[in-house]
Amino acid sequence: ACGQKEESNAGSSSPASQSPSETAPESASAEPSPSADIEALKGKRIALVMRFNTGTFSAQYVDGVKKQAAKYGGEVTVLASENDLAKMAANLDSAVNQKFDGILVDHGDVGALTNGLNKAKEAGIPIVAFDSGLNDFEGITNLAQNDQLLAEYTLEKLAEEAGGKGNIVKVWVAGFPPMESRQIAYKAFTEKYTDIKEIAAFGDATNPQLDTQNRMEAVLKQYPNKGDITAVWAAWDEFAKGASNAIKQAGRDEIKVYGIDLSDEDLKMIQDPASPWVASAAVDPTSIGTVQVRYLYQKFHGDETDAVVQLEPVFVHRDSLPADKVIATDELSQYVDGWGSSDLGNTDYLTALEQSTGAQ
Amino acid sequence: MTALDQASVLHMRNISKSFAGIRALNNVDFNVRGGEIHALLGANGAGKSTLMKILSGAYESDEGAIEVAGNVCVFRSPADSKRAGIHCVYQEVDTSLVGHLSVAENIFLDRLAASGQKLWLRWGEIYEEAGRLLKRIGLTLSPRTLVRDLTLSEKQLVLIARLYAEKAKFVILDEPTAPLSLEEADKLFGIMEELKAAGIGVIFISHRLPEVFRICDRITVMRDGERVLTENKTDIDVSGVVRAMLGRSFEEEYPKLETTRGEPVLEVRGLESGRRVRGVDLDVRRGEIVAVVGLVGAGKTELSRVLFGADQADKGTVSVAGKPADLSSPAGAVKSGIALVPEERRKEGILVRESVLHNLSAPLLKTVSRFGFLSGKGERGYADKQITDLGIKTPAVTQITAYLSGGNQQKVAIGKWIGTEADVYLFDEPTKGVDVGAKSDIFRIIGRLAQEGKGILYLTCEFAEALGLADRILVMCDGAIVKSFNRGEATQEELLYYASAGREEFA
Amino acid sequence: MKNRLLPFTFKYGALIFIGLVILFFSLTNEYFFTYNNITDILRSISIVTFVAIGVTISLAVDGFDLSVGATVSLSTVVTATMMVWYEMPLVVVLVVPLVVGALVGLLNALLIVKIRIPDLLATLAVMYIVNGIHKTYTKGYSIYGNMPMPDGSTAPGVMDKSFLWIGQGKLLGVPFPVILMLLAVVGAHVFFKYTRWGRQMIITGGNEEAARLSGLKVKRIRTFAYVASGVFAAIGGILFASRIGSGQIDAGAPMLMESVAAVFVGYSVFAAGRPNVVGTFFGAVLMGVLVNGLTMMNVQYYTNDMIKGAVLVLALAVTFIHLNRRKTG
Amino acid sequence: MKNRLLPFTFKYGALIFIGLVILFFSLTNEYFFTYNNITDILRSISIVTFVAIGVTISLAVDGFDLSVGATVSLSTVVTATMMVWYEMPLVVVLVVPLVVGALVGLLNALLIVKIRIPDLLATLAVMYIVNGIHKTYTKGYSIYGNMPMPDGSTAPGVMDKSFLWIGQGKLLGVPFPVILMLLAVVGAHVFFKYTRWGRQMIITGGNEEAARLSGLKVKRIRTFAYVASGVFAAIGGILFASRIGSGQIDAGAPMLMESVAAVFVGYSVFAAGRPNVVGTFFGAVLMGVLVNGLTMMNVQYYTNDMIKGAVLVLALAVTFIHLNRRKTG
Ligand SMILES: Nc1ncnc2c1ncn2[C@@H]1O[C@H](COP(=O)(O)OP(=O)(O)OP(=O)(O)O)[C@@H](O)[C@H]1O
Ligand SMILES: Nc1ncnc2c1ncn2[C@@H]1O[C@H](COP(=O)(O)OP(=O)(O)OP(=O)(O)O)[C@@H](O)[C@H]1O
Ligand SMILES: [Mg+2]
Ligand SMILES: [Mg+2]
Repeated sequence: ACGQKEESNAGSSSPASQSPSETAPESASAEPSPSADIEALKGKRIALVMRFNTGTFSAQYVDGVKKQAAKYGGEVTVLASENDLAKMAANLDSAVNQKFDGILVDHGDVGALTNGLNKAKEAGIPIVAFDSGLNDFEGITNLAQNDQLLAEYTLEKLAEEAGGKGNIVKVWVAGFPPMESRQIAYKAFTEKYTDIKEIAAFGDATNPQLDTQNRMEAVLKQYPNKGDITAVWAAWDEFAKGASNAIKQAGRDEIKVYGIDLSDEDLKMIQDPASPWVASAAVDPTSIGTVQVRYLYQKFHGDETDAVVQLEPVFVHRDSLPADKVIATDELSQYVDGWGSSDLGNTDYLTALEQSTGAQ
Repeated sequence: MTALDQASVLHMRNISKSFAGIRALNNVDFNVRGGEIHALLGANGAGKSTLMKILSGAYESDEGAIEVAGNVCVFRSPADSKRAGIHCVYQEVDTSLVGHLSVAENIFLDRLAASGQKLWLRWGEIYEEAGRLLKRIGLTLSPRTLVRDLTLSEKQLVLIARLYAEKAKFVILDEPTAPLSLEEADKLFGIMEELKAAGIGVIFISHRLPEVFRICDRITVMRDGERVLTENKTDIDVSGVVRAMLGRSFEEEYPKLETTRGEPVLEVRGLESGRRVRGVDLDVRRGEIVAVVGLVGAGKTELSRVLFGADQADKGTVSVAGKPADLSSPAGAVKSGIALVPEERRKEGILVRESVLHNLSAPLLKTVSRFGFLSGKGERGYADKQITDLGIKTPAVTQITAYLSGGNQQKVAIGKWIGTEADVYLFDEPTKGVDVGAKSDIFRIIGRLAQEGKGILYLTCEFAEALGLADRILVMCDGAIVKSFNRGEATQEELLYYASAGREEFA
Repeated sequence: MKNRLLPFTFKYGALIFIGLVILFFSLTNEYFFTYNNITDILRSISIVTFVAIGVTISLAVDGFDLSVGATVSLSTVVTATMMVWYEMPLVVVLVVPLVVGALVGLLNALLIVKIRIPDLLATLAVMYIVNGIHKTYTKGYSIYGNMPMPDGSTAPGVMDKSFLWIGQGKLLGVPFPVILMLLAVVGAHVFFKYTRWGRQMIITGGNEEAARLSGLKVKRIRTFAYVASGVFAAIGGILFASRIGSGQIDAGAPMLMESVAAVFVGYSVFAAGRPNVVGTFFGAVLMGVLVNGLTMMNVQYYTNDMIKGAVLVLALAVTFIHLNRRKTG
Repeated sequence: MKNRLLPFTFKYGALIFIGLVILFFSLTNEYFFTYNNITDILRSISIVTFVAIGVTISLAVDGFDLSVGATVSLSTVVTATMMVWYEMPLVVVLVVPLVVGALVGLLNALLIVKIRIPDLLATLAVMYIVNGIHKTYTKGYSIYGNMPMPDGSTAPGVMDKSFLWIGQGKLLGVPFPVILMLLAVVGAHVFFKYTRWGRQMIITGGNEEAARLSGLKVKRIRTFAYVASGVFAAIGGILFASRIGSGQIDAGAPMLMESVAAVFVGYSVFAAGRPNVVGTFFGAVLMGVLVNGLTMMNVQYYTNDMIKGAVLVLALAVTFIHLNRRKTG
């Protein structure tokens, strides 16, 4: 199956350019019995080791993983860690002990997982990670959402809509790798736009939404005049929700909110014309799950996969959304390019596998 | 006093102490010699316990000094006092016991607490030695028993066993005999004599004057925080002591009020509960005071608890005023018209952390409230009345009950039931720790209740009280009623004979 | 003079302290002591105050309800699903979570009063159970209007306008949740201070055995206390949902510690040294004032906790140094 | 027969229960009862067990230390910064967090023993303070090798290999943290059972007044207990850092509830009804087994909490129904 490998490698970086008809015969010729090849991919037991597991974003991501695995006839076990890296390490160990066929890692950490990942490698279990910073780890495919880019998209839009000047409020908290990456972009942004001033900054991850709402209210009282605050930049959708609620309830419709991440719930708020939240940048959580499963199946198939796969973020602004109806993230692809429809990581034999499983 | 005596004298000079501005001790001067038994007497709240707590280092005095063998000592903590050889058995036994630890560990509590001992413990030796000490004071208990499973008198004896485990020069016994039966008290007196013979000075506090005169060498009387006299026993008599205590002459008496006896108000048939209540039948008529006497462990307390629904009966029927009583819980018993003044007041009778007011009104919140709202006036009025009637010594009705003297706490435990509209009153050793004056007050109140047509069941191991007070006396032995006497029929000796199941030594 | 001053500072020390904190923020920021900001603070503490009243009640009977946070989470998602999934009328939307809260209280009471598991242990276990239930019920999703359902369809309902008014509306210029909160505080205070049942709770909390032997139905009283605690937590959950307009998973988790902190600061108020409703309210006010004031001062967010803790210590120390002195003095 | 069986099931009920849970998982999943999985479970509970021993000690003197979770967080970031920011030798890396833990314990003791703030109140306040300190110290960032510093430079150090071995290495095929944990459990058990100091703690916890009247220096003992609690939490923090190879902000936050749960289940073991170290260990084992076993059974992750809670209730009920029956019976 060496020819196969090359093909799927190419496929992973530019899936759209590839037509199924080109690869199908090739894989057929390389493999004497394609159906046997596909059969071998069925009935896989997959462990999904997660660091965070609450909120709509996580729920949608898990959904994406499970649905895609189900399409391939696989079964997913979720090992949730409640944001406790030690528990996550234990969960990874447990996954190895249980001899899963493959392991998916979500928001891991090099230090915490190195040992477990080595054990998994020894046991010959393929691993695909998402947003875990495991780039130096050989043999693992890393999906990464470009957090700096996510931040840049929203900050640039903020600057543009504010006319390059104004007073902004930042809602952000350190301590989480994605947050810290977003802060790098924010720092660059403040250096670039010297006329944009940060007048308040806060953030609390333990009760993100309500706490943000309460604190935003305090800031609004502190700057009571229209024009005192131009915009709010929220580095996390939970923060954006809280800030938007506070602003909306205070009737300060001149303040705009820019957030990061996008769940169905967030999308609904962005579409609401009365909501100050106008834009967000995100990678579709469902498609992250989908793509991650595809890469794992490539590994099952024995393909040589890329060490790093970048998931390009999508910028969603209210202006690009329909005003006449409320849509969910699975319809978003009709309005925003690059959302949800990602064919990244797909191959012919996976399509065939999907069809063969669906037929059963 | 010879020089030798001087060397073994403990002297408290000019001791004063106030609590939140209220003076509990005023310029008290008190001394004890080695090798004597010195009684410290006084009405409830006179300041006896406070004085002793200062001596044992539990409290610090505001003024005054303590000298041991001529040296001035400063006791900032119980450890200091212990180091000077002073050991104390406190009035509130539960304050010096650890419930979930074994008897052995409680006996050796001071030793475990002492510094400079070996780090490692040998449990085998500890249990063995504890067993020996228990035998010596005549307690048949396994040293491994948990203290929380003991009765009050057993707890008191464990504390006395603790004295043996220590090397004391002076020993304070704050009302040790209150929870003890006569038999157990006798054993204690034997121990006190032994201590005395060993040259140890014993300070003995008690409200039972006969025993005081039996065992003591000298007597000090306190009144309202001051020392009023110190005499050799031989130089004073009971009435002199009582006069000094109360500030007036007083004859200990059993005020017998005339009552008319009505129909039976409490009927108990075939009551059984565990090993402690075995086939009890009894009747109490309206206006009648029935005493149940028995030695310690006879099952009196158990009987009263079963009759109050605090423990469950295995068998038998109980009716009040002709109707079957609901004894599934104390709440049911109260509703059926039964009230109980329990024996172990600090744990069961009062709420130590609440005010006197809240304690007194606890069982009759319904009476002092309207549509669920409490009437502050009604509640206070009731409390004030009980405080006057029973002579409860408290600076204010809002005082926290924990800060009352032992005897006054007991009065609160009684007072709270007086106002309820119960038909039957159960009193379990209500006069323990109560001074002679207040004792008469309690008897008078009991008599008045009888006059009002209530039925009284009075459980006691003080035969004299039963003889003085009761219309009828039932003798209890090993959980069963073995004999019944009408008023005037029985003598102390007869009661003792039946209470001890006719055993030779008491006959 | 000194003798009269001391008890005064002692009794009102904690209140004076809260006053000083408010004064400080008022002086450093002109917008702090404005009507709008003060009502905002009160509104921001309204949820915690309800939960904290429940905790106060359980502490009054000498219990401790660790499950209140989980109950808030459960009732907030139940409230939201009533509207979003089932399109129920407002009264059902409000009654169902209250019933659910009462049921959680009953479960606690069953374990504590019947099976006699110590309160901390029992309510901790119930906390886990209720947390699990609310996540299982929503399959880990937050609840909001017209949300996509796991089966692909769209939820039929939205968050009701009149419901949202409960958490966001105003009556005579005062935020409605603030009115509710003040009513609850006054009501609970009157209950404890002036009614027979309140007194019975306090007595039960003082010494259960002595209360039982005073003829009180201590089991019923304790059961009632846990049910009340559950219901107050459920009210907190309802307010939560109506304040943020959705049913968030795990929304109540931080409420436990916050409400406990409020209750504990309340121990200091009037030098009570024990749980009391008015104290709890002022405790919640102190915490709310701190969050608001510190945000206005724009101190680094990560130092907030430290300041909060230090202020807590000071507030407590004011009382307990004295309480201590009085006891031994 | 029946009479002899009852006390037996009573005393060993909780242990039998744990055994049944293990049996159940072993039967349903072939991978559960393997050497690797069992040692993994033990390793996964080692951190919580250390923290829980600290909680047990504070409970033994009738205190309650709510600050342990925060102390874990603080010591884990201190440990990491010692290596990453300051490149200290291993011994300093280990000693500094222990000292920090002891200082937190001293602060608790100061408030509780000197100022006499009730323990729950004092340690809650300290929890906030310590949480604030550890975030302020790291400016809210997690600590990892060669991390970018807020000033733009790069941190000089990495997490030391020999340090990481503490949390991740094996000795004779047994994970090193498991060995440490077992030593600590046995040591603490022996301390409480066979040494004078241990008994003094238990006496103090059983009845502080009695302890004081017996001449015990209760203040010193309580101080010692809180310091020990802080130090054990700090050990938990060190293990945490070495297990995950970085210093995470707020890493200890979930430890409080988890360790408290372990301690409480421990009340049931041997029907002690009180805090005891061996029970705490088995409590931690039960929790670890449940988490591991439930994930293996592939129950929905959001139902885990529910099952955990239900099992907790069962484990507790086994003991307390009996304990209760014995008392009234
Ligand atoms: N801790 C305290 N706080 C306030 N008042 C106290 C305290 N301890 C004792 N008192 C008061 O001091 C006075 C003396 O009490 P004490 O206990 O010494 O009396 P007593 O002579 O031992 O009485 P009894 O025979 O009833 O035991 C009482 O009025 C009591 O209310
Ligand atoms: N909770 C308990 N556990 C074990 N034994 C008990 C318990 N309560 C009582 N007993 C036993 O019952 C006996 C005491 O019974 P009870 O208290 O009813 O007798 P009493 O006649 O009232 O004695 P006292 O004069 O001491 O009050 C004691 O000998 C004790 O051994
Ligand atoms: Mg006294
Ligand atoms: Mg008795």
